[in-house]
Amino acid sequence: MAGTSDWLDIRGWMESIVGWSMDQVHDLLPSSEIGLGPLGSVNLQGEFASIQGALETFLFTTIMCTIVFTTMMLTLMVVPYIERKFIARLMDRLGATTSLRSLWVGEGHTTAGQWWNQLPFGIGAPIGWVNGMLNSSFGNKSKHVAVDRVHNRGYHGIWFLFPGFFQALADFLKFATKEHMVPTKADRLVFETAPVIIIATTIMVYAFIPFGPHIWAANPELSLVFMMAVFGVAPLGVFFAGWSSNNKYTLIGGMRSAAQLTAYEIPLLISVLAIAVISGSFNILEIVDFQIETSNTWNLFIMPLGAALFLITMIAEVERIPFDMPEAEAELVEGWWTEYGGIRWGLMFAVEMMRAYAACILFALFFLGGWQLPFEDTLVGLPYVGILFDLLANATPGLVVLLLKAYLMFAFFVWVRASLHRVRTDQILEFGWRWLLPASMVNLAVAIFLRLEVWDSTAAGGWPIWAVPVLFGSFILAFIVLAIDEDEDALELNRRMYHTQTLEKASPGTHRD
Amino acid sequence: MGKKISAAAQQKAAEELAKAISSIDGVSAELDSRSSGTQVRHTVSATSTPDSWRVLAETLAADHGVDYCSMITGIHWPEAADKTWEVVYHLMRTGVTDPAAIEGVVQPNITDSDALTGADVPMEIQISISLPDTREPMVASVQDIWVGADWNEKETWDLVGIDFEGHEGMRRVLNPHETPVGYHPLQKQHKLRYHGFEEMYDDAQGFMRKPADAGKIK
Amino acid sequence: MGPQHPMTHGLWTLKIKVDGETVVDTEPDLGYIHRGVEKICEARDFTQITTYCDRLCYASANTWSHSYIYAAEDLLGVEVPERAEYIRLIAVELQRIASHLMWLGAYGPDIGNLSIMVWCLREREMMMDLLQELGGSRMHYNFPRIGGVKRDLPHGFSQRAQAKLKLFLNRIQEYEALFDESTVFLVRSQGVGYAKPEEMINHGVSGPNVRAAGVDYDVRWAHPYSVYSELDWQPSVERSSIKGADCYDRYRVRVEEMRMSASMVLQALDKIPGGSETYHEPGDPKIIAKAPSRAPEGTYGSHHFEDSRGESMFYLAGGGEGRGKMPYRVSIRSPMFITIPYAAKCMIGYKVADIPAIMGSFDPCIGETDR
Amino acid sequence: MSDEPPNFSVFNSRILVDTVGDVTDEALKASRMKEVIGVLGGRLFNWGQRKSLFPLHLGIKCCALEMAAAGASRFDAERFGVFFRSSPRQCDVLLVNGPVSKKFADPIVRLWEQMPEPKWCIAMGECAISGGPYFQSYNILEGVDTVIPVDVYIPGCPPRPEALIDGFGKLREKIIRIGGVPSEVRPMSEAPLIVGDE
Repeated sequence: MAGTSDWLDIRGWMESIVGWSMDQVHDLLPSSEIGLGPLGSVNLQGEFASIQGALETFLFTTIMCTIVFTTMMLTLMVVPYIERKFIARLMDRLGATTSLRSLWVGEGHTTAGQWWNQLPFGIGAPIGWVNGMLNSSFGNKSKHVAVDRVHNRGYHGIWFLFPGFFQALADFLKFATKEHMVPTKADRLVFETAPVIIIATTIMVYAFIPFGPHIWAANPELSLVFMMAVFGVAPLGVFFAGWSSNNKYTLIGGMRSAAQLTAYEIPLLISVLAIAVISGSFNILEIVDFQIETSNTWNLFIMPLGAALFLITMIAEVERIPFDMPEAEAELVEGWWTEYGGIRWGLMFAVEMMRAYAACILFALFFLGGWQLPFEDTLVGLPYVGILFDLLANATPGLVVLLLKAYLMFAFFVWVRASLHRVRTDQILEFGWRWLLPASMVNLAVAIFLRLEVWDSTAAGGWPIWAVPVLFGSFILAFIVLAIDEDEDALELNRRMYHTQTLEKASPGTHRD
Repeated sequence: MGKKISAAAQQKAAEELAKAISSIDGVSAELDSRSSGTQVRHTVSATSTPDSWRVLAETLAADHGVDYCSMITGIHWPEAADKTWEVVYHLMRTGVTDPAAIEGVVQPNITDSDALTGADVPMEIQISISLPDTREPMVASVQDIWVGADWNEKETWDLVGIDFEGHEGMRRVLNPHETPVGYHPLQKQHKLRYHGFEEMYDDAQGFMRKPADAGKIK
Repeated sequence: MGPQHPMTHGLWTLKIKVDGETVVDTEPDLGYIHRGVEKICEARDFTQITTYCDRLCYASANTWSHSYIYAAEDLLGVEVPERAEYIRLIAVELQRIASHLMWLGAYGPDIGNLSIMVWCLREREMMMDLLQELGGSRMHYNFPRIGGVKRDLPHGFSQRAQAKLKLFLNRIQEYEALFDESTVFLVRSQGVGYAKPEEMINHGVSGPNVRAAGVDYDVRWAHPYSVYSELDWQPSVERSSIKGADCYDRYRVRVEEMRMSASMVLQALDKIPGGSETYHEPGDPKIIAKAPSRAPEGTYGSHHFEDSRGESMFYLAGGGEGRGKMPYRVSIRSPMFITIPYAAKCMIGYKVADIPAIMGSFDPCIGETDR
Repeated sequence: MSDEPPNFSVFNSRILVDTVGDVTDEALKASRMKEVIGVLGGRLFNWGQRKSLFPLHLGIKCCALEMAAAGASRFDAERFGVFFRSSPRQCDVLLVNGPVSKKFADPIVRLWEQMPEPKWCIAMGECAISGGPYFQSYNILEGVDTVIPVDVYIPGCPPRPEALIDGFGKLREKIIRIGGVPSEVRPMSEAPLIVGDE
């Protein structure tokens, strides 16, 4: 498979390491026949050679799964950080400022004690030295009580770079120590199983998501289909959780979640199908390669409508405002997970983040050209400075570029959450069935037309020169028309005391009218 | 200058209303000029007998456009000479009507406060009814005339213990539902906790104080 | 729902009968923080009661204490100096702005927007600072006195007030940009929770909730009690939809009332007799008149007051314990106590998701409801 | 643990957990890793417990507004890891901000019992501490500590948001001292803290 590539060739490295070690084992084994008397004789080397391939594949796959999972978990730490800090900024607040330093410096007057001296063999001494050094340089020991308090905000030391980054870690540790209680009237078996379903399926999604040209666990021919199928299982667990908690709020939340997710699964799948059509493959890696190498154009510019549909349906799938009916805090206390506490709720909270994160990465992969620097070819083609961009493009691993795009997408999610309200259930469903489904159909038809008629598959081909300006420009035009489609006079009159508003309101709620 | 109902018009309307309702037997009403801050406001204060109260209420609602029941107060006068129970109604004439709509667009009612005369002037009426000395004081309910009186009557029964005959769905609204029957805290025989000074000040910090319901909860 | 529930803005229970997602029947159940203020006030003398009236409604303390003070002045027959009236008007209108801001901030989460809450509380802090300069405390000011006010306008108050109110008037447009111009909010709030004015008046609902339905009935002009007639103002009226006022109208009318109150405060600062810069010591006859401390038996005092949630009222009967030092009976008319049952009726027929939208748009405040 | 109903979950099947636990125990005792893990892990978990305190979103009376103000722009309680949750199952701190009436005594005890251990209770304001101005009332308990064990008292009517944040700071100091022990077995030596009582 002639895919894109960068220098961070983890799969290649792992493959060579595993192969080399296996060969060493093979050579260590005695190559001569070993007589076992009446049982005949055995050639260990030969026997090993027969299973070596399978063994290599097994070890290699295990290692890659571990690596991908670790990458996902480590990079996930950034997501709640973005969520909390960015929304706090939008709300004119500061957000969490917890720092790791408060781990060995106490609170207020109460210090955490010389706990490092309790470690055996004096292995904690370095921590003591670091602590003394920090206290002497950025010390929080002051005459004034208030200054002590202020210093303990974790706003100093080297951690001023990202205060609040470790808030998620603190939350998780806290939840890990909480008591696990199951409501007496709850269906215990289902109550305990539902989180397993949700968490397991969500983590399984990441098996098919490449973090870079060489960082992926599994790459079947139809990885897109597999991933979407696994992505759609979680609502089942949500419904189980809502039903088994034996609580009215959770039940309503589970129902809403089931209805909403089934309503939005279909447009999502159709828009994904359009992606597959236009890039001519069901394989995520090939879709990315199509954007980077074959067509030199990101899918975003070819089918912006598809991108918008995918974004909306994904926001609905991961149940964030404005589509967070299942956990609407106003009427249903916490939605379908009201009765969950402790580590299970902590894990499910992390899973919510994981789903949103997966949605961001998928958008980056499908529409933003995966791990390609924006306008890479154009910049490289520039005279004189092009060489610098070329160096930059070669030096940056695809992982970094992809994650940057994904984090930007998540910041967009947070922005939406901070500026929109919650939509009512019937309105959500109506929107999904009445608008998104036809739109996705249209999008699919457009994609087929483009692929069949416009796209020429010759080697020198690609999209004709007019494709991008026409398609993208028309979308932008339509968006502007929709955006300013409000009667400005009414808005102006709104400012006045007796403002006129026609009986046909700007956007009438459809029921009881 | 600013919007304001003129005192003269209000006085005139109040006199008319007082004269009108005084004709009902058992009812005596007169103009009552009260001060509020720097202003003077003219109200109608009437006294009625329990029997004629229902008639008076219907007359007010039907003929005089009194459409708003503001408050119902029940008072317990154990040591007063003339009365033991008293119910004070505060009614209002707001003159609020549904705004008209011209071809589907609602035109808000912007009343010209200077042009208001006669039965259009906003007016407040205070009607006090003193009840005979009984264990279960009872007065006719006006729940069906002014729905706003509904929860007022519930509260009056809950706190003071004056019952309203014809009231539907009477229940405890402020006190807990399991409050013993016949306990109405605003009757004068119920004293506050630590109402006596010495009891209050012996133990100011209340270290050895036990909550009155120590055994009941937890 | 409730008693502990994010929808309730306080502590009360709403029993709901639901058919699928549609509300079939509702029944409110109050009294979770019933404190017996009316009983306690019978054992306090007239000046001590003001603190309890402050604590009646935590969102708008000043309006309630003023409401009581006017009733007590009616009972004791006190003539208030005009400067004190202006200062009271300033305090009350600032408190009205703060209360409406608190309502808007609490209404945001009801329909799923958290940032508006933080923004409104940010603006509310400015009003709190201004009131803090007057009353000294952050929330319960105990500001008015029988016959006047506790303290005169401090030095530089008018400049600070004008600056902050001008900033606030600009910030209101941010809220409108976030609410009026967001289709999602219009979809959520328009066509939900219709209420007809005559029906509301018959149910005892008053104040902004009625004015949202295109009626300009307002106690401030219908039963004039302060120097409002000296100012150039109009009650904020909403041109509602033909079916009555819906949540959107109730939101609009409160925003307009905030604007109107701000302009009233600015005018009052200009027109206040003696100028807004002169400072009188506490107890000066220009800001507080002498008041008798006893009310003989048989006398009574009552006053209607335009609270930020509707028409509040106090009824005091004189001649209590201590031969008139204390009122014999204090009766409080709480607007929300009458409004909450009506709001609960309004919900019938709508979806479960509309319950917070409708109930929040009526601006419930449980402290005054339960007394 | 033993009196719990049998647990069918795949999460913790008891026998497996016990055997594995015993084996690892012996191994850890042999090396002194156990102390290391104990010290480090205890420190870590203590840090996590005190750094993320989720109070219950329960607004009773005046102090509820100060609670909201403490979460808002000027006094930003979220800096210190204080996020308000609506479900008692997910909360650590019960913030009682108002008078507890007889009608609300049972619900608040139920809320307290729905919260998983380790949990803490903060009495905010005079009404929650002693009944405050309503101590004479016929319907108000004299303080929430008549029904719930209180860890931190925040006096004031209402206390300013700074005082509330300071109360959370005091609670963190307490958690450092006694760790996240369940509320039933808190050491009696630990008298409840009072904000402003330096």
